[in-house]
Amino acid sequence: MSVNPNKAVVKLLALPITWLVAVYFGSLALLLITAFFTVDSFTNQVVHVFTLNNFIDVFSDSAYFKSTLRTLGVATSVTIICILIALPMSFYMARIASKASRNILIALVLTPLWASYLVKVYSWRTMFTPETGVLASLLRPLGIDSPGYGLFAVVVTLTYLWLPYMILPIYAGLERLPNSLLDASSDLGASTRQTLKDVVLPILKPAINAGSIFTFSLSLGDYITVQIVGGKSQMLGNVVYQNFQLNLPFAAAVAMIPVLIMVGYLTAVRRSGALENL
Amino acid sequence: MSVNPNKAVVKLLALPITWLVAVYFGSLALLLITAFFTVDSFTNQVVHVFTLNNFIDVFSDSAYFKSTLRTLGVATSVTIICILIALPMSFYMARIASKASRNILIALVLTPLWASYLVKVYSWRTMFTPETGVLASLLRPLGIDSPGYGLFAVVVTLTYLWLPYMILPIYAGLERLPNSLLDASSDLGASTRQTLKDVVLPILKPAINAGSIFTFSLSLGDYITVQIVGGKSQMLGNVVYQNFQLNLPFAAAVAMIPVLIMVGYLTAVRRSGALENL
Amino acid sequence: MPTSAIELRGLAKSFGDVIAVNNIHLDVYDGEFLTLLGPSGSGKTTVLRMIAGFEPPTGGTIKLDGVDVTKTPANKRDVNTVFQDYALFPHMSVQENVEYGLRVKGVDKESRVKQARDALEGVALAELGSRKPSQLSGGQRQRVALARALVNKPKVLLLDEPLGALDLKLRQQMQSELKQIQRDVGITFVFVTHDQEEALVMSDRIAVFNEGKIEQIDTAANIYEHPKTSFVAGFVGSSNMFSSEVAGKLFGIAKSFSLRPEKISIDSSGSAERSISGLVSDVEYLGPMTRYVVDVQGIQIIVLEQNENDRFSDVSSRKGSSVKLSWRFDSEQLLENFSG
Amino acid sequence: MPTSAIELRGLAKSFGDVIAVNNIHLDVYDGEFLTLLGPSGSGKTTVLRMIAGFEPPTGGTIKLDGVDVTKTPANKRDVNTVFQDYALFPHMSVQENVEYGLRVKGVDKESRVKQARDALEGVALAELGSRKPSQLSGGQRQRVALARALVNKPKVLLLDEPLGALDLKLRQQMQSELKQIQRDVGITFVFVTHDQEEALVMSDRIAVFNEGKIEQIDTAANIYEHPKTSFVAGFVGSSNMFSSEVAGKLFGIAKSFSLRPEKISIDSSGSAERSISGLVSDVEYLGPMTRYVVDVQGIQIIVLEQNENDRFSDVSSRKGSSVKLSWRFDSEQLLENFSG
Repeated sequence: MSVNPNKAVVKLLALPITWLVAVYFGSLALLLITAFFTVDSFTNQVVHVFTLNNFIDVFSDSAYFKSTLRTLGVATSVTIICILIALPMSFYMARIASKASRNILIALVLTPLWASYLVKVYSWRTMFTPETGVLASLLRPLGIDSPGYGLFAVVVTLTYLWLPYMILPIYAGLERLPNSLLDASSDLGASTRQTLKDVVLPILKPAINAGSIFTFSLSLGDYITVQIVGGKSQMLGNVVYQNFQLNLPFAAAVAMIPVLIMVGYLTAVRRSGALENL
Repeated sequence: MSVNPNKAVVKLLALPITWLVAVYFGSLALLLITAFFTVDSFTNQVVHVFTLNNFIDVFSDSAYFKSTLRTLGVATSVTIICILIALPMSFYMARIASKASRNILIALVLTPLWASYLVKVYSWRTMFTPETGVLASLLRPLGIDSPGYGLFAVVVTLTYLWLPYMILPIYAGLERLPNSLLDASSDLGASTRQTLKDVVLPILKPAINAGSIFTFSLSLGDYITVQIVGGKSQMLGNVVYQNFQLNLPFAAAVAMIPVLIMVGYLTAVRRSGALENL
Repeated sequence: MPTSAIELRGLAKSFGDVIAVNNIHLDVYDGEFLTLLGPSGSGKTTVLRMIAGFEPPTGGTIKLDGVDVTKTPANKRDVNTVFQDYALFPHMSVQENVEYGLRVKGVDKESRVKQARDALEGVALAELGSRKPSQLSGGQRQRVALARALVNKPKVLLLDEPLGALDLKLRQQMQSELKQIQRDVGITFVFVTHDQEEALVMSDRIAVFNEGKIEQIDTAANIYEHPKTSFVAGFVGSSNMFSSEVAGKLFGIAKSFSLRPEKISIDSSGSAERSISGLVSDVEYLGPMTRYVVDVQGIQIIVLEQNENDRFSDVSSRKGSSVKLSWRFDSEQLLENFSG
Repeated sequence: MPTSAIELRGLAKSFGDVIAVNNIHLDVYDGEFLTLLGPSGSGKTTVLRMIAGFEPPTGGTIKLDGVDVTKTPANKRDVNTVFQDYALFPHMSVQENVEYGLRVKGVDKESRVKQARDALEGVALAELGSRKPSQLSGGQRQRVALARALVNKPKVLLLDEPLGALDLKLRQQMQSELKQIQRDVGITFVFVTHDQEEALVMSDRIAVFNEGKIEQIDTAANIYEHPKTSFVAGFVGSSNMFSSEVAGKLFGIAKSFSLRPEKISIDSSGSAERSISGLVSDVEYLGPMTRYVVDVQGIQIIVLEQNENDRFSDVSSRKGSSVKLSWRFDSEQLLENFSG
């Protein structure tokens, strides 16, 4: 069938291929084009004249440069922390837990997915409230100040939000890992730690990459969590948000930054076979 | 190793297990508890007295009931449309496209993930603008009115946003489908359409379930898309949003609705083996 | 002249620059058990897949029962296939798997349930119809795959190394069962394997494949007793092969030939047409037989001898001793094409 | 009395209610090639995995070189394993796979590169060190797995059906290679297989497993020639088995015995100690041998005869004819335990 795609297959594909080309990328192309337009400062209307000014503004103003770095830093931290938590947790679920408790653990990991995004973020706002929050009350007896609102709170909250999207692919990858590879490593004299480092981690790389695509992209676009628990911190999403009504072309140019970064990154990840695992 | 978890493994698991129990579910538990409190109408402070009033309010007011139905309807529609588009698209990518064009297609599917959430929603707002939007201009020559802002626009926009989260697991499932099963079905006299219906679809069920968990949960929590392209429509997320500052316990009770629905749904999905595929 | 169930004429298949099948002409007779035998990569499976309709040929024609089906899709050809990995549908029960071919042909529920039950009875699995394939052993899956194909009463049954995944004992048992089923149903079988013992036991005729071509096609006994090329002599069973130089040096004859190890007698008292002496350099006990390596003027000759009595202690003591090897002229099989 | 590389005393393993290994006592001698032979589920692989340290026994002790290692984890035991699926690390090159055991032991870079190269040379794969396992053929992977185990110079090498996934010709070639390597390195080999032909060719001694117990342990020749139970006689090679009733009816002796098909002569002119007549009901041509089924008063007796000459036309004409079967008394092997 893979050799002789017949008419039925082609007909079936007409709708999605149209969607893919016309809408899916059309929408992104529209954005790219808008970024090259400008806004009439009196009428506040978009003027359809080609200009590179938006990009020049973005890259020349150090505030935007810092926002970009901050956003990438947050997305990277969230992804790394998710990996660090998801790896042993998935390992426990897939390889150590009994079949019965495994199913319960999976259900537990998935349950918070259904709670409203806002509710979860506000829960964390409550945790991080300076002076009166849960964290402050817990840390005061230890003589430590609560970190309060800020980038730390943003990273913790986003990690909480996107963790299941990292656990699921890694768990699936671990389930498919042949037992004999673990036996072989142990047979050759490797300790558990060495086996995890030399055998399990490298084989899970595609699954980790797949999970990273999810957590990184979800963190990158966020501007609400940072508003609620980020204190005065700003991320690229906020810059886009603030400029949308006033200067759409400039907002579009800001929004293009992560796309450009990611096209490069994805090309690298794709080579490592991330997509076979998710 | 699965037989003899030793101390190194247990040590490695200490951090994530703590996270899982104390924080991951603690946060959800906090929410559940809050839903049973009330608010002093004068001081606007949460009063720590047990009451079922919030739940009674939620379930007795038909406006909230309608919101719940509307939210579930939107999330279900988005999930179903994502499945209908992702299935043939993934099939083309995994089984028909050449290796080179396959890699390009995957990169294209992933690229929009990196564009800011807001930018993508605003692109769609532009599309749906009544009278002057792209859609209106395209449909006018055909004598059709643009649907404008509303639930239809919400479903289209959310489908666009979450489609990659459905494509990736289905694509992975299709890549693992043995060619011999397709050959066998054809050998037994089945047409391409019959093979897709009787063999491919049932085998992809766990992958489709996994993708549905992603698209359903992401649609369920949304309240921004509906604000931007939804016109006057309201979803549960908006109700939660509006009540957060004024009446936290009530917002928590509203937020619990999808969790309760989902715990039931997940139990069903889990049995079908969704998690082995993602 | 028997009628042909399948006629292949100039059949060819290339994958890019690689020629997998090179101009094959082959007639498969009605009701026969034909084996396509060859090492992996010799093109035998590709020929089978082209007959089934899974691969379009890059050249030549395929006729089924006299009708050209070269461009007919797989689902319209009156052949069925038993796959190497069985290819049972994992989400269907055994009964549903067997019913599937009838279902897509529109056979009504009652009739197809009955036919599928009969087919499962034919492979002695009547009571396992409600199981899923994953709950079956390898041998049981193999039988379900067979029942699923046979229930459609195809003109020709194609079998792609169907016993490759089974244990030795089970494989031997399935060999007799398959042969028996073929006799009972009278359907033409085209069987692909790389196992020459299996081919010898089961086949009416064997086509030996090498590098995309048929090297020799004949009855099992003729292929074994009268190999035409050194490839066939070496691939089907083991052989002592003498190039014309070696034969000239040892026996004074300028012809290349092969000689089966079991045709050689050791220290035979009877009359022999050809004999030569050598030194036993190795003795290997194989159970029913013993395998000797005899050094004759620097050439290693392999000899197989049946262990008719408990002679293990005798035979191992032969190592290092000088022996006389002898055989009949008609055991020497002249080779048309000697290589290696 | 040779010294023991491995001593198993009262070794037992249960999975839940299922007893996989039942009170095994076994000494593996220094430098020998011992095969654990049995059908799947007979406990042979579980014994191997307990020796390797992958499964903790539920009873009994394991000594390696005189030291009790029952509670020692796998990575501290001086044994290495060749796995059935090879278990090569897919993300490492062939060279890195072979180096891995040395690397975790802290051998310095230069020395381990050299040792790994030598090991790869020993299995004739020196030039493929930079490939990934997925780029190798089945036989090559098998050799890499062997090199990866042997480079650590273990006290004992454990092999878990390492040839099961290979083609027949390749399997036969690897059998000789493995045997040769074992002789060269002088390491004790414990080899698990369900293939009795493989076991007969390769082993110094064979332990035949059945239902978690060792049914018989002896040299390959003794196992084949003198099976003690009907299970061993039936599993190792094929046998004609006579219960004491049948033997009484046919030969007037009240003892159960087994008789190998190749020990029986057909229409032999020489003197014989036991003879009986029957009717040839089936003739099967196997290449080097012919297999007859002879009906003797309702009992089917299998006879194997070497095809010493091109007698195929002769032998097939024997079908339906009356023949005299004869054998020597010492070919009759009394059975201690007759079942089925």
